[in-house]
Amino acid sequence: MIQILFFLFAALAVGAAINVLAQKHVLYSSLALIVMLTAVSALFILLQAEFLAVINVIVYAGAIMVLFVFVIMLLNLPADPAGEDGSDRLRWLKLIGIPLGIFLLLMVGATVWNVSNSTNATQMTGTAQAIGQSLFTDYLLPFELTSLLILIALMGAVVFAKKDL
Amino acid sequence: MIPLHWYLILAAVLFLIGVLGFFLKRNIITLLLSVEIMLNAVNLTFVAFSSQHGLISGQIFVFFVLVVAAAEAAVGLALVIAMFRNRESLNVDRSNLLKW
Amino acid sequence: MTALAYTTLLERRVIAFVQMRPGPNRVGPMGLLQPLADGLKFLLKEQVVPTNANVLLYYAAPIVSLVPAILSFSVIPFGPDLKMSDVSVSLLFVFAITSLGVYGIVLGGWASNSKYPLMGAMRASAQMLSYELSLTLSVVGVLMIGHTLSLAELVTSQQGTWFGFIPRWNIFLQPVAFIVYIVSAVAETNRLPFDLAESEQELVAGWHTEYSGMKFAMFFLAEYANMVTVSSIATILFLGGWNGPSFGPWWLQMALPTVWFISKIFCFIFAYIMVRATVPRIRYDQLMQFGWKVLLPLAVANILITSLVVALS
Amino acid sequence: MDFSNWLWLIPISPLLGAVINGILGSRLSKSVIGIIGAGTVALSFVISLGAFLQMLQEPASAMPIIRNYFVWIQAGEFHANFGFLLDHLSGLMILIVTGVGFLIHVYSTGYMHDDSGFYRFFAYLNLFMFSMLTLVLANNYLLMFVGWEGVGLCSYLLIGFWFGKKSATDAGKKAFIVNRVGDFGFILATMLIFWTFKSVDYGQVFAAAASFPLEPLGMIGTVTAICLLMFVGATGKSAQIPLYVWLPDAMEGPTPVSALIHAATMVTAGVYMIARSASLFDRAPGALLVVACVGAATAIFAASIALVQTDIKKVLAYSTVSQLGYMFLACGAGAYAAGVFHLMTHAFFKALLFLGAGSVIHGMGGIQDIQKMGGLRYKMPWTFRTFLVGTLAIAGIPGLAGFFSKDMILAAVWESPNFGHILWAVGLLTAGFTSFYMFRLLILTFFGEARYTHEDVHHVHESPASMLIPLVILAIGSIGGGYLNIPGYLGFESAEAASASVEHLLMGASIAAALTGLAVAWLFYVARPEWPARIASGADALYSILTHKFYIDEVYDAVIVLPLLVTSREFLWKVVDTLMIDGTVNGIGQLIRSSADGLRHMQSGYVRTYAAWILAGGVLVVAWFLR
Repeated sequence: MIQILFFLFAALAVGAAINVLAQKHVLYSSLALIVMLTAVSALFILLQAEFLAVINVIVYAGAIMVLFVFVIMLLNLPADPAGEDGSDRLRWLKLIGIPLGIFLLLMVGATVWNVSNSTNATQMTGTAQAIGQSLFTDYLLPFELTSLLILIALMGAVVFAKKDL
Repeated sequence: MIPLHWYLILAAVLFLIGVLGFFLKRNIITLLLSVEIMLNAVNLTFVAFSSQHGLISGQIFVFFVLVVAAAEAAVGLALVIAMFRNRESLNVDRSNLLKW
Repeated sequence: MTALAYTTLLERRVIAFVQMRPGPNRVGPMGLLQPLADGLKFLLKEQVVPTNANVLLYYAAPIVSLVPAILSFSVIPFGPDLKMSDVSVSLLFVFAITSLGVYGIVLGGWASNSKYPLMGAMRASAQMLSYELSLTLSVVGVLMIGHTLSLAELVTSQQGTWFGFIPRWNIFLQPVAFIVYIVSAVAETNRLPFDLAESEQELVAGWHTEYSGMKFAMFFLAEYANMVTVSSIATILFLGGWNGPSFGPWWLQMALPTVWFISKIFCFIFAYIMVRATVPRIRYDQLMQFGWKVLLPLAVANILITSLVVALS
Repeated sequence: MDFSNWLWLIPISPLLGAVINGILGSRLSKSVIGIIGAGTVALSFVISLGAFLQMLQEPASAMPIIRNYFVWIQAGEFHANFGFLLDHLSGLMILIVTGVGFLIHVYSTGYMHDDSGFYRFFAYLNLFMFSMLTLVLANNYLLMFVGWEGVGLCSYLLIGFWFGKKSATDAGKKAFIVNRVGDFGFILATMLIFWTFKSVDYGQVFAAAASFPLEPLGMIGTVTAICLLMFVGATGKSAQIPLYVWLPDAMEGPTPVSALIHAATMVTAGVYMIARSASLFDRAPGALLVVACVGAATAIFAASIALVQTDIKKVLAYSTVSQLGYMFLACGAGAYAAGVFHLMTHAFFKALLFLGAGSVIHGMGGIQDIQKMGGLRYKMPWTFRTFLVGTLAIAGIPGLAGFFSKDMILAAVWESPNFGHILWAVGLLTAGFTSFYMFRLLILTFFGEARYTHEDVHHVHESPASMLIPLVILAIGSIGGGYLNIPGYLGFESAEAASASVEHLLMGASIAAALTGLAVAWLFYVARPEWPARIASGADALYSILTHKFYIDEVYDAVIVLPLLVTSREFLWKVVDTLMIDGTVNGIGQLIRSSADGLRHMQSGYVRTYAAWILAGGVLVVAWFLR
């Protein structure tokens, strides 16, 4: 049963991710990404990370992607014009980048193969309590720093997006 | 029980899709979306390892990745708006003035 | 679904009563068959698609809107044994699901390719994003008292009474949170006085201007479903869920919790309708200011005070 | 009310004043600033007085009163408390410091009234009071050092108070640097104390020192080394040979500062320190002898310079140096009580003299040259009267404070075992000199015809009451201070009393010296005004040596400053800095520039090119881990 669910959501995630690239219009890409996010969240649940799964949906799908869709609608973007290539100078990138990427994948695969598959006996579920406990004790400083990061990003976004300050 | 390998391979595939998207697409929003794909792939590995080793730290890290993603999306989209306002285009290859 | 349909009848009757006019009373006794007639009418309507609409998204939007609204019912406990599933993070699950509902509105508005829907959709998305913050934050105080994210456990944590007659409900511990929650919830469901996204005088009907027939009905149902959802969440968080006096023979004791729960929700719905009937709509900038400058700080202050009290006791 | 529980407030009260005046001063009115400045010191004085009187009634077993407030430093076996100690010595000192300090604060409200830096002045002055009281009340050497440094800082700030004037800032820097040399000695002494006695707390150190063997004359043991290093510190702070040079220059500061810091309190810190460490010095006769010799040399040396100075404050400054030498002479002779006694009387009459001089300068509109004064007796009657009292007191005329303390010092020196008679003769000569230059100053300033012109001075006037009242009070102190039985009260075991006849003989000698000085001054400047010039031309070489202060500043310049300067410029600057440091920095810059020139071609401006580099880097990193 779990295997079936895994393959279902894995296929959904990969398919949606490919769809993100395949779509001509960014709005469709964004929607495809939302599907992918939800699939990944479902995978989180399979991994006993319930809290994180829900948070992933709330933050990513509920906030970040809404922002994307919002901006796309705000700018009322047209679909990508076909055949408009940036410059021929960048063609070599495809020649180099794709092999590099595949090489990377192969190496990751090799690494994965090296990872010992010993299942850990201690079963752990990512409850809100466990995460909160760890976040507010061991990771308190990074946590506070992220709040600073968010603040800076907030101000930066306002500065960039405002027409004239 | 699903072996760890499967998750890792899935994450690698997703990551590769993100990388490809970043290299092959020209729309800056699609580029940002590709970055989100990559981040999610990484999140998946974190959670997979976290569940494998029974350590909560991996999930904490996903938390931080989420925060960074949110910040990145906010600033990135602000830049997109500014860029679109100035150039009427979201093609990243058109904005190449910042160079030697 | 039927209950949702009858909520519409209730709303129309109550508003009519407030406005001193009869309201729908022709179809069946006291107009009780009116929702059925409405449904029939929606089904039989012609399917209109605007000329330059994005057809795929145009059709998808009502579904995207309705599905999360219905889905969130799955974790709400209507009684001690009356729930579909209980996840340990069910409250967050509800929030996650309802936060997806905004896509329906946004896509609908955008896919119609028309200016009023687009404006309405933009307003709706901005408004829902803003108020979701204070909605979520207002709940945190309750969670700190209840020590759980599970809705069922939250309800059980509110059993019993103080001094024998005051029910042990969170509304008495978290009055500020309750007020913030109710106000944000009204805004979150795009109801008056916060229905800027579909304000008839400015935007015709907002994001569903171009919708008709069954697709319109789905939007409509989604809105009422959301109302019921936030009302039941409010009931669970602040009014003790299905808790209430229990008496009578065993079958009554079985049924009573659900009866209590439904009647509490009903109170909320009634309050919604009364608010709609009595309060005027506010301006858009006022709406945003109110959300960010009043509700959000209030919710944060509530969290601070609550955590202080919890930490000290 | 138990005053000893309020000891902490004595230093803290002026500190509060300093903080308030320093932070809010620019917004407060001058009267408020003055009230805060003087009021906080007055509070300290009241508490000091209460604590002092209460202490007198304590049985001897309860002495000293120690209050430890908190552990200040705890590192390994090193341990220092933040605590205060009240005994007869520090009780007397806090009375002097707060009492004289309060009077001078009151005086300053009048003197500094038209200065734009009014609040700054009071903030510094209060800070000084805090540091000085910490120094005096400290119960260990480290805390004393804190106060020691604090008074040095305030002295620097106040000398350079008029920082627009180059000579003032130079004088401030000079004082600071010269003091640094002395402080170095002090901190070395503190380290050595800790190293030897494993503590810096007075009680433990003195208890441990008592069990040390006496180090006979000529032997330099640990205790002698400690004492000598401490004395180096004292020479810096209390302006003894060879580190006295900063004090005359310090007269660039406002006159109340000269009175408070550079006459009455701070410069006596060295004397206090030696008196405080009496148990150590008693173990090291060699160190005592050095102290006595340096003190005597300084006394005669500075007095001789003072003979020919024409600046009113410079005369008083050299006089101070000379009197400090006296105090060290007393300490060196083992008569700590006499030294502290003289410290107290000196605080009265020297503060009085300085404030009187300030009053004169104030009235003359800033002129300090006594050759341009004269005849001020009628214009400034109260200043004249109090100044006269001060002069009589410092000159050692019988019946006034200075006579008693000086006489006691000379008697003690006579009795001291090593070179006692020679040192006594030097002291006596100094007393004669002192009498001479002080009466010269008095006569030139207040008697005779007015030598100033009306272009120079528009309106010679008496000073306001806020300046005169402190003068009067100090004058009373200068008269009455000598009748207090300070030495008996301090309870140092004094040297075995000389026979009454010898004592009377010595007393007669010192009276004779004082009167001789008076007579010569009268002869030179009243009866035969042409004689000074004739003598000056007759003994030309001697005179010019004296007017140039023995060329000490020039010698220091040539021996210490110039070599330093040349080394810095020729070696440190041109070789080390320009060639080595600059070369390294520029070279790195050049390297980065040229490498950046090559690398900048990576910056194509295309986002995806950058991404490609990132990807390549990622692949490399993964490859490294997979190796």
